[in-house]
Amino acid sequence: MSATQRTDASAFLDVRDLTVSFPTSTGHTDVVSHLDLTLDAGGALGVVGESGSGKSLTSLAIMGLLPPSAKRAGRVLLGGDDLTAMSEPQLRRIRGDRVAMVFQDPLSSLNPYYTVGAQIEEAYCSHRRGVTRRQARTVAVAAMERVHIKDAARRVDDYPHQFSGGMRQRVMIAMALSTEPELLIADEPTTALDVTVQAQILDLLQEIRRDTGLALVLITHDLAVVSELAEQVVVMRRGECVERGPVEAIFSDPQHAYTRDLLDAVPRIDDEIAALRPVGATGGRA
Amino acid sequence: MTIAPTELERERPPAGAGGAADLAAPPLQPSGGRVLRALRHDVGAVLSASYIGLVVLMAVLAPLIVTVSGWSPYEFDQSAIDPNLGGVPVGAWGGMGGTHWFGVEPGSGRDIFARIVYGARVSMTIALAATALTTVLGVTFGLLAGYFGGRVDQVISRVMDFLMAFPALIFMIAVLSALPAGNRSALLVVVISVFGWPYLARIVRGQTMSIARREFVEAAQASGASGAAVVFREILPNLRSTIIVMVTLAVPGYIGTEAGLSFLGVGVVPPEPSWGQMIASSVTWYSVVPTYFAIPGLFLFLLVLSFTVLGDRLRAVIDIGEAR
Amino acid sequence: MPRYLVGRLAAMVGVLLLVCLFTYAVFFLLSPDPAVQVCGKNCTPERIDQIRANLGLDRPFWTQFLTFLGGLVAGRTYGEGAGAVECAAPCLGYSFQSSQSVTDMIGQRLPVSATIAVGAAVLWLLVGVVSGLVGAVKQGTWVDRVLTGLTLGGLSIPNYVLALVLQYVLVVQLQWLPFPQAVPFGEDPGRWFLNFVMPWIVLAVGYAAAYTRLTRANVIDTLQENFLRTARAKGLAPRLVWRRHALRPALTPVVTVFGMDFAGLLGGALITETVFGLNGVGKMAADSIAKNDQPVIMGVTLLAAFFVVVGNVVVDVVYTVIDPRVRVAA
Amino acid sequence: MTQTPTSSATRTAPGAGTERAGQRSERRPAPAPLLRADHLVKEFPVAGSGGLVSRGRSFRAVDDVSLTVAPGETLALVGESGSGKSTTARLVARLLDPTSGSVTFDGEDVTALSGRALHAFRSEVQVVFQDPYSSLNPRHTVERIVTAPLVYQGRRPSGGSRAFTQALMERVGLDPMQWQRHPAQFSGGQAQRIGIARALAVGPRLVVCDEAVSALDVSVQAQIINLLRDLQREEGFSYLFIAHDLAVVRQIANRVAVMCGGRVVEEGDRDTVFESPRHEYTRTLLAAVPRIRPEWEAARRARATERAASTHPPHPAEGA
Repeated sequence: MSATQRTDASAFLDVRDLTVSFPTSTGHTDVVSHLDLTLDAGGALGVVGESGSGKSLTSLAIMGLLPPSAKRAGRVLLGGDDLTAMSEPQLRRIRGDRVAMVFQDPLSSLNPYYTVGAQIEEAYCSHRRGVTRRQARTVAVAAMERVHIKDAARRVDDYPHQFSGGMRQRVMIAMALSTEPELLIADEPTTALDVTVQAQILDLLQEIRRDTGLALVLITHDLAVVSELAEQVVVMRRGECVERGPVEAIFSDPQHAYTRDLLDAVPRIDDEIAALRPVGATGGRA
Repeated sequence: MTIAPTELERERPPAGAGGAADLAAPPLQPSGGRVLRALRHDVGAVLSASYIGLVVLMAVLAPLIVTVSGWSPYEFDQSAIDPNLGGVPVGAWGGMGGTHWFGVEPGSGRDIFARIVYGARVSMTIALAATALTTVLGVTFGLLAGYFGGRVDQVISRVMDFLMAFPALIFMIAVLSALPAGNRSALLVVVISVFGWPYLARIVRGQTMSIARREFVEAAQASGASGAAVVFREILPNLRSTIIVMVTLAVPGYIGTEAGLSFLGVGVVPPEPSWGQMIASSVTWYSVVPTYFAIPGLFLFLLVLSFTVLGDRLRAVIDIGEAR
Repeated sequence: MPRYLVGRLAAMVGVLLLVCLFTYAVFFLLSPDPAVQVCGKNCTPERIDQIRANLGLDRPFWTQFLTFLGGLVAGRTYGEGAGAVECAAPCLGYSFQSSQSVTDMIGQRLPVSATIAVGAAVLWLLVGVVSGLVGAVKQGTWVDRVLTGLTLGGLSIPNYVLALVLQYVLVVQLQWLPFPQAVPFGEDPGRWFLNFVMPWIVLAVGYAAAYTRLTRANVIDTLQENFLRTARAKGLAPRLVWRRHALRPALTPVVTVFGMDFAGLLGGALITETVFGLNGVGKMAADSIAKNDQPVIMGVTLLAAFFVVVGNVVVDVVYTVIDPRVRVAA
Repeated sequence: MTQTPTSSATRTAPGAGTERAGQRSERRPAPAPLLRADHLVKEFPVAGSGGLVSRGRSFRAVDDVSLTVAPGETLALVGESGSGKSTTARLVARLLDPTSGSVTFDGEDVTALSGRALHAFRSEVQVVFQDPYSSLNPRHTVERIVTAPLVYQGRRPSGGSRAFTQALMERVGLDPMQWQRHPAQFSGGQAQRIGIARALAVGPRLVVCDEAVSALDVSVQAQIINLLRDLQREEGFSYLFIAHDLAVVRQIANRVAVMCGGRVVEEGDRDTVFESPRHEYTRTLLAAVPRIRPEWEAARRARATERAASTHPPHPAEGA
């Protein structure tokens, strides 16, 4: 099934045979094993899985930001460039410029000691040679306006703790967008947020994608979020891809038993299910 | 029916990863056995524990040891010093030899080995007693302040701030110098503890506050547990590691303080020996008889070091993190 | 912010008053009768009573305490008539043994103490922060392990033992350094340095070890922060990641701890000054203990407490400046 | 009185068992409420405000909340963070004292109870918390955790504490042989089962679930929801179910109260609230929930039914 969708050379993001392992007392454990991902330019890929599925480490592995103890194998191609073959300085030019990231907890992901403006400017300046402070500031304000932060020209001098949770996540997105990247990797971007705020952030991401043609990798545990935002879906379990395909196919005709169980377990807002079927219901209870 | 966790549930997210279900199980609480096993493979910890054991043994068996070595700590041996040279010990290395194992005190001819052995007694007794008193005070007030909060916490915290803002060493010296020389050891213990408990209490208070916020405390309250039951049954067991580590790290501080005060002449009163006091009396002789300060200096340094290393290793194993 | 500052200062004055009261009360209860000391050897009970009345020692505790506070603020006169002595504005007491006001005695010796304290502080801050950083960067390597070992040793060695060892090795045996004397800087900077270098080292070693640990632990903790991951994901150069995102958060607590430690240094300098026989405030306190000169001991205690309390406030205020979270909350 | 884990089923009022989807339109005649909260208000002092003399400002977390829970029913309290739903739960469970207002349990005013009477109340109302690890003392064994409520109330577990523990563990789907383990040795879902077992130990008539399934993975969440529903069917107790996840609420509630800014803005029958919400906020909340397209769902269900029909035996029903 996956063979047909696998890697045509034209794919914008092409992750091949990605394996991430950590040393243990008895050798190594693979936290991500032999994972393939492809994403076309401007596309949206949802990576979905429960805790321990290795989905977050996948995003860090793509960016080359794994903790030092982790080992990575496989290849990550971005627009034909092999990220895994690049030196650290070369990678740095890609990070934050062509590929940007948004994380789960916006408060701890922003440095409390600097204004949000300074943190956006910093991202911009490190990828654009010879910009003046004033130019960088203009970019920061524009980026904040872009994500609909009201009164951006004034709030650019506020510190992260002066923003609400949703606004902080907007700041993170503004920071990511300031360099006009080609790809945004969003790792559980709405998990820490209230449901109404989540809806706003998801709308914002949709809007940005529509306007800029940004490609998106959305990593989440929430199947409903994936179904709303992604075009392609990869379902992960314990570091392996169990199923992949277009979002409609996955949600209307899942092939793998795990995907089916997972979908069965999702509580519905519009319907009460007689008994929620837990995943692996055939295998006894937890 | 065999009940096993589903495969999904059994796995754990690796550190840092994890989504909505950011539910990493807490690390298994270290049991006494596990801590001991971990420490047994640590050379530094083993050496430190051995040295501490040796000093303790020395302190406990002091009278016996002195019988074997042949000299009591208060006996003057005029034959071991040279009156013509102002009382410098006869022989090289401060008069070390078969008679006097560590040599003799210049001027008086008292046996240094015997004084070291008895000095261990004084140092350990004072340090351990001060530690015990500090622990009782620190844990009690820390728990009270941390659990009850509000006005109780206000009062206790103010007192702690006050005591910690005080120039403890100078004040201890002043008080001890003014007090009658009567029972100096007991006084030392009290004075050290009065200024020492806030440092433990502060940490116990902080931990109690964070534990009291945990839901299992609410669960106990929702089941009708009284304040005392919550403190002793639910909270105290979770403080055990912290207390053990803090206490281990406090002992060297108190040994140092006692020695320092004795060094300054406000601690243990002669002729009763203490290591700090021995070093103090060696100051006038150190260029002529270096062994006189080197021996008690080394014993003292090693004892403080051993407790520090042991406390450090304990903390690494138990990992309570916040204590500095 | 100004309101916060006013509150903080008011609290500080309150604590200082409490410290005064506490210290005064302890000395009032414990110390031997000053009148007996003033009276000297050939003394009659009548003479003692007379001195008592003259110095106001027969009055109730609170009156005496208030007189003392008044002396602190406005100066006071001890005794009446021909034997009266003046004690100028911040009057910490009067030493009848040395016939000098305690304030003057402290003033004369403060430069030596300050030289030792400042030099040692610079030394331990440099050594502690640098070796803490090195330990954090090289975490787990042999460099880190050696530093950790040295740190434990530094924490454990009593400073009078270290002082004697250094003095024996460097002065007596190798003769590289002179016996420390309080040479003024203006007289001969080279000699000044050689004379003070040993006291600096002795006083700084314990602090340097503690700062190494603190810095190392803070840096390692900060490296785990999510915002560091963000900084790397932005593609910042490692230099920038370190300087802006790791060091500032990691060193902020070091700054505050430094303030407290420096303020409390008078106690620590006492042993160092005594061991090396440097005539600073600490040595004076130690000597006064031997001579049972209570007014001096009390004066030094109060001064030390004053430094600690003021240091606390300064640290709090500085903290509001360097940590934006506190700044806005206050 | 000693308590066996299964004895409270007899208390259930006739006809008070939970109704499931389909029968909901014919509502039973309203029985006397088990729990009534009237005009609850809770204010917290704002930290840092006020000085030595002046009283500080206060923040009103719960603002005039009234609600009732009938025997055997599940009332869900939904809202976003800061809505006051958890504070309300703590007021109802007498973990916090209200600034004003009253709590009536089984006809008795319990707002000011203390001592023995409060103990009696505590054995009627139990709480299941959000974070299973945080809610279990890491230093205690399962046995100690599960029997603690009885110990605190000065009662002895029937049949000895070990047998009692094992019986309870079995009922919540845990391996009874693991009674001596510590919480860290269990997975998140299992730990939450221990929390539920502890709540059952005293035979409560009202269980307050404070975000009890929010921290769990979706598959585990489904299992715990099923367990909670099964236990209610067997025991007939009531739930006050605090949650922010409307989809979860839909699965378990009979009635729903929506909270916002410390107030209940809408309350009603579950299906009414979900299908024809009256209040603007409820509509916003419902519209914000991400959902899988219904046509995809329908297609998937249809295929699942086909598949089930073609393979024998059919998928075993869960929780039966």
